[in-house]
Amino acid sequence: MSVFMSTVNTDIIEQRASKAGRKPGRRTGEVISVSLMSQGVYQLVIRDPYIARTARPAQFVNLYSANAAMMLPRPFGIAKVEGDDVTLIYQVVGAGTEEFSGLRAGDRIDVLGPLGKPFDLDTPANYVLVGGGLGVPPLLYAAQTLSGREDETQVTSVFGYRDDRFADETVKPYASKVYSIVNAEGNVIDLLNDIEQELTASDSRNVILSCGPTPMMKAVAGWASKRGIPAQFSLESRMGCGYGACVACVVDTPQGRLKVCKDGPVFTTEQLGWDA
Amino acid sequence: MSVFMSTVNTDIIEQRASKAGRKPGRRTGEVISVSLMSQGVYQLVIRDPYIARTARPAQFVNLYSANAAMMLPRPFGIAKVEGDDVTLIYQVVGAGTEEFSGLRAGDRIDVLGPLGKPFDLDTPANYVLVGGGLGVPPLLYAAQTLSGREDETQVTSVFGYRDDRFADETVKPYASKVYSIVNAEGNVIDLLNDIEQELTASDSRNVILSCGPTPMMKAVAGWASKRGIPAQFSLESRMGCGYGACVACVVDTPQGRLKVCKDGPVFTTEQLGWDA
Amino acid sequence: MGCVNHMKEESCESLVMNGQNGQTDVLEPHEWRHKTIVAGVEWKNPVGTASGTFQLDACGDYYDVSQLGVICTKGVSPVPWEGNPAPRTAESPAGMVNAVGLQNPGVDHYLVDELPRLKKLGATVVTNVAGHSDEDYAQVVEKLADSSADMLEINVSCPNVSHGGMSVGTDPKALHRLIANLRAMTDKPMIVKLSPNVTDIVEIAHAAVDAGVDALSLINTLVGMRFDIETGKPIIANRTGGVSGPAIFPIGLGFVWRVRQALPTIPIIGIGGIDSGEKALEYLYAGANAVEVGAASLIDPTAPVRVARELDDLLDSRPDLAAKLANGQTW
Amino acid sequence: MGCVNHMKEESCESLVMNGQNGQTDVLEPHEWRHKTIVAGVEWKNPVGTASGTFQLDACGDYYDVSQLGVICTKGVSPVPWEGNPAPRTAESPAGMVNAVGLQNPGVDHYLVDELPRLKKLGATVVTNVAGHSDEDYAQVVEKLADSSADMLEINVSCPNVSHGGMSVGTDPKALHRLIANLRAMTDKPMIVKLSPNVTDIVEIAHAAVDAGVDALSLINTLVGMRFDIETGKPIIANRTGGVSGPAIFPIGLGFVWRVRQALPTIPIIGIGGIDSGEKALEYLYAGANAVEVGAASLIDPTAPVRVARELDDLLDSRPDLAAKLANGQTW
Ligand SMILES: Cc1cc2nc3c(=O)[nH]c(=O)nc-3n(C[C@H](O)[C@H](O)[C@H](O)COP(=O)(O)OP(=O)(O)OC[C@H]3O[C@@H](n4cnc5c(N)ncnc54)[C@H](O)[C@@H]3O)c2cc1C
Ligand SMILES: Cc1cc2nc3c(=O)[nH]c(=O)nc-3n(C[C@H](O)[C@H](O)[C@H](O)COP(=O)(O)OP(=O)(O)OC[C@H]3O[C@@H](n4cnc5c(N)ncnc54)[C@H](O)[C@@H]3O)c2cc1C
Ligand SMILES: Cc1cc2nc3c(=O)[nH]c(=O)nc-3n(C[C@H](O)[C@H](O)[C@H](O)COP(=O)(O)O)c2cc1C
Ligand SMILES: Cc1cc2nc3c(=O)[nH]c(=O)nc-3n(C[C@H](O)[C@H](O)[C@H](O)COP(=O)(O)O)c2cc1C
Ligand code: FES
Ligand code: FES
Repeated sequence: MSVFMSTVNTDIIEQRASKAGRKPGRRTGEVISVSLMSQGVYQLVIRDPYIARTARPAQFVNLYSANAAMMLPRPFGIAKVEGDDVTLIYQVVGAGTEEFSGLRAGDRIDVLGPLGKPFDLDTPANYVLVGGGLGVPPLLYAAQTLSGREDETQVTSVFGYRDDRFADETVKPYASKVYSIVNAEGNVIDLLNDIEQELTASDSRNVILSCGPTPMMKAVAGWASKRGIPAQFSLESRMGCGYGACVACVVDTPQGRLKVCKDGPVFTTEQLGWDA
Repeated sequence: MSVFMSTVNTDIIEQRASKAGRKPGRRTGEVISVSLMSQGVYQLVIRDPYIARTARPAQFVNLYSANAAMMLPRPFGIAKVEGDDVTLIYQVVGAGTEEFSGLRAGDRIDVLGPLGKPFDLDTPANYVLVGGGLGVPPLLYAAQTLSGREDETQVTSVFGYRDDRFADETVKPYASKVYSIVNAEGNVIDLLNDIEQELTASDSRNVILSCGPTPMMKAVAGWASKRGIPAQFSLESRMGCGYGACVACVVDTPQGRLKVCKDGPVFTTEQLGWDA
Repeated sequence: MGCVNHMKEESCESLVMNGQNGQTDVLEPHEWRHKTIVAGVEWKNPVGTASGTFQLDACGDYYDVSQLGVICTKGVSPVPWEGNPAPRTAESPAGMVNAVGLQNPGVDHYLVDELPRLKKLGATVVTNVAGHSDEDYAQVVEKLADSSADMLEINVSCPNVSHGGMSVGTDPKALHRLIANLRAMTDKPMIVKLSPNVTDIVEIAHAAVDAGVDALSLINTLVGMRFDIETGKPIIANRTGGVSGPAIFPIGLGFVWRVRQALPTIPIIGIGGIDSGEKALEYLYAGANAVEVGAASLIDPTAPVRVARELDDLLDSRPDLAAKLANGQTW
Repeated sequence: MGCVNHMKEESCESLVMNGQNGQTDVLEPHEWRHKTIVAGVEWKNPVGTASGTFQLDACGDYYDVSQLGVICTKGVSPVPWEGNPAPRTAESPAGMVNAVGLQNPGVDHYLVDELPRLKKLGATVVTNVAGHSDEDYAQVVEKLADSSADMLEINVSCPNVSHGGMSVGTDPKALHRLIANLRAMTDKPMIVKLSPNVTDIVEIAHAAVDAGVDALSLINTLVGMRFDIETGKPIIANRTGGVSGPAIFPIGLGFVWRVRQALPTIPIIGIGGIDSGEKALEYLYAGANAVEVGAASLIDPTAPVRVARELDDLLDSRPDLAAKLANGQTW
């Protein structure tokens, strides 16, 4: 039986890892705040300087339950970074997310990350962020990142919600155009059709970044490929490790079964064969 | 998945149980305090009105880990009762006791009890409490209980410790004579021999109550039966349930294998066949 | 109750394993909405106790035994058995290892004591039958044939007794012979409780069904052990024991599902790691007609009643499944 | 790291299961004090990775692979295998169920890619061999015979592939034939990895040893599954999978102990639920000469190194056991 003595050890672990030329392993971070954003949707801020320094949009972190009987990681997209603090936004769907919703400032939580391959944001473009439900968090971080650019990059957000437009306010500071739709009104494809003129009228090249339920993303892929718009999708999958060790999280692609956690979570329309 | 909403539910559960004519089941109590008594020995005070009201000396309570991977009960003798508050004294020996030592006032902990058959304290007598190490807690509660008597009852404590005489101060208010010995000086049998004159000189009948390591208790049984002093022993055993459902906790006796948790933990010299 | 953290939380997540729920008042009278029928016997709800984790004198203090689908009692043998020496139990991650070794006061005592008392309290009783040999089982079943027990559960799977016991449950031929013999002795609904410590559960299940049992219950415990870190010796006096508790939950589900795939119509009682209505429901999905709660009762006396209440609620929104159960239909 | 509660504790208890330890710095260089010898091969410490839970491109980012006793790589097949469809995993209490189905890029790729890279990094490598048939295994072993792999581990126990795989590991005759054939093909130290899903592990172990293997590793995963509460369908696409993690720890110990009792001299690698030095030590007490860490690596990339460090410390105060290990002596 081993005893852990320090209150927050993220720093030490990260320093040693960087000295050894390795990634820092699982460590205990500090909870800065937990707040309700919308019915069943929480915003969790964790202090982890390494993630804050190195994370790129669409990368995710593993959170672990304090209950040793719930062993597997809970992966969440990074929604925002400020200083040493990392914001995650999640919906309560099961025992793990329910546990996390009961966290308070000062509590501790085990983390691993950042994990996965980020969006490719190299080209200056009008980035159209097409998100559905709890697919929006990585797009928020993409917006935050892109908004700091000096070039002609623009951000247009196109979010579909069940009812409450919980992320519109969050994305506003980072996006030049903010569109959203709730289920009762239609879906993101309806919205994309509405703004198609506007998107294609503009001089700048459009790039779609999308995250949400798979049927939505497939529809977006079809819509985009018909119009020759390059698109990147951030996928979800049930994970055993989240860092590439177990090959549990695969997605079927024309190139075979790829790991969502390591080959992704970001894949292009072509990689996924969703242009067919 | 079920959610528990109230902060401390001991009261509700107890009220319902008493209405239904049942014992209250496992419930969540509130931690009032945790304090270090001696190297590795802690005093834990829990608020549970039902235990406080009904517990008798040598009864014990089950504590449960907050970690669902550590399933089995951790049984502890009741050391003291004040108002609604129940004091337990325990040594850190493994993962469960280590977890409990990290509790703080206001934390919550699952409890069941009081459990087991108490000491028989019916006869007015000079009760000689012979304890070894972490066997003293139930004797402290016996002392507390007996000290309130109006009759000629007396309390003599005879405690053996490894080094620190951590419970002498606690028993003092309740005992007319307080003896103790540490390993380097000898053992409780040495002490009993020293005070034998005094014990047998007195007019009043002596009754030994003992709790501690089995070899110690067997020696005490031998010592007492040679002198015709009735003795009761509070035993320990690895438990599966602590309330009589699994038959895991047996002790071999001339009457067969008896449950320590329900037939005991208190047994007489004769029941145990330790007078042979 | 059963907060995952020792925290001052107003709302906190229930334990995945322990699953206590302060809201379910297991002591309030309850009108059961979803019964099941197992081999012709009506259970007022699909949840019973698992053998060896219920003793009337202990559990009866905490809840009304007539609230459960059935009370399955500790294995009874022809004569009193003293079981294994202590220690008999050790903890394991989300589980426990036990080697009680079927300590029990024998069938004669059972017939005059626990059984009539349980019946008087209104319980539907499944009597678990233990033996070291075919003759042992026969002697017990003979005495139970005219008793008030509602069902018999023949335990051919206890890993903690030295002769017979487990080997009968792992050898299809021996099992067929045993069951055919017992079947001829009584018309009482007869369940065989199977061991998971086998290569091919389907072969064993077929042997039992071919010999005429009315239902199967599975699983019993898996062989396991723990060592003392200081001494290097096994913790349990018997050295090995049986592993039970949440740890074995996915394993129990796998056994029930495989038997259900192979034997579409035999009633099955699912056992292993159940400590919540949701876990019970997974067994029903796997193909069980009912369940028994074991180790969870040991760490929370009212667990089986709580599981039954939670399952009753879950079945409200699953009318097809509830209807199948109520018809005693298997699928 | 790995506090049991989300609390503001200065000192808090490490997770029974996760067992992380912020104090063991797995990245500092370490002089190993307690080696072991398995079938003539020296391991610098008794801890390796378990097959299927190590990928160089993932785990190598977190620690120096030469620090471990061995690196046991994912099962390799004669040609690339695509494995099972997703979802491939589900959680269970203190455990997980997986049905990866041995997805791997094939032995040819392994020989030019992962194996030489691991050797270059200084790792002692155990190559886990998968197959659907005797021919499959033979093709892989033939290609590995002249490779730089230090040991071969023949996996006859994976429950997640449709042909061969598990059945070979549950049939002593088939196993004897397979191993005798492979044995003739190479002098490389050969381990057989056994399945716990059998009635009589000792019979299987004897068959493998009689056919000439140098060591046994056990256990592989136990068959299990989970259901989705909403849909009522199995969570894993393959429906059943293999259960691993702390939940199976006492079960793995029981298997190792029983085989050790029956076969006093065969080297044994203990596997199943190990996530701390203490759990590794229990396997050594049960009779193992070394251990492999599986699921624990998935939830904490540096787990195997941490386990090795903790075990190195524990062995300091157990000189007799340490001496036996260092002599490759079994008992
Ligand atoms: C790369 C990635 C990024 C994600 N980002 C977000 C995010 O930003 N916000 C958000 O709300 N959710 C996100 N999710 C989904 C989130 O991981 C799950 O909702 C969460 O793990 C559920 O945990 P639980 O214990 O509450 O549910 P349970 O159902 O109790 O979990 C049981 C097991 O299933 C797994 N699981 C359950 N649902 C999912 C799912 N949808 N995807 C993957 N695994 C699942 C859990 O991780 C756990 O191992 C993401 C998933 C992935 C793979
Ligand atoms: C009736 C009774 C009263 C007790 N009263 C006290 C007391 O007042 N003060 C005190 O310090 N200790 C007391 N003990 C012993 C105490 O229960 C154990 O020290 C404690 O359970 C150890 O838990 P752990 O998780 O720290 O140890 P671990 O070794 O990690 O526990 C693993 C398992 O073994 C069991 N176990 C370990 N040691 C013992 C033991 N000595 N007796 C019974 N089970 C054990 C645990 O309950 C648990 O199930 C009592 C035991 C019994 C049976
Ligand atoms: C302490 C204990 C005693 C048991 N005794 C018996 C028994 O007498 N007869 C029997 O058929 N099963 C016995 N079992 C097995 C249980 O009935 C059940 O099959 C097993 O524990 C798995 O269920 P669980 O995980 O809910 O405990 C016993 C189990 C435990 C834990
Ligand atoms: C995701 C996963 C993949 C596995 N793949 C293999 C494999 O390819 N070959 C093999 O012999 N065992 C495989 N195993 C079994 C492990 O090597 C190990 O025997 C088992 O998981 C028990 O150990 P654990 O409890 O430490 O995980 C796999 C296990 C897991 C969890
Ligand atoms: S989750 Fe393990 S490889 Fe992706
Ligand atoms: S511990 Fe279960 S009967 Fe005593």
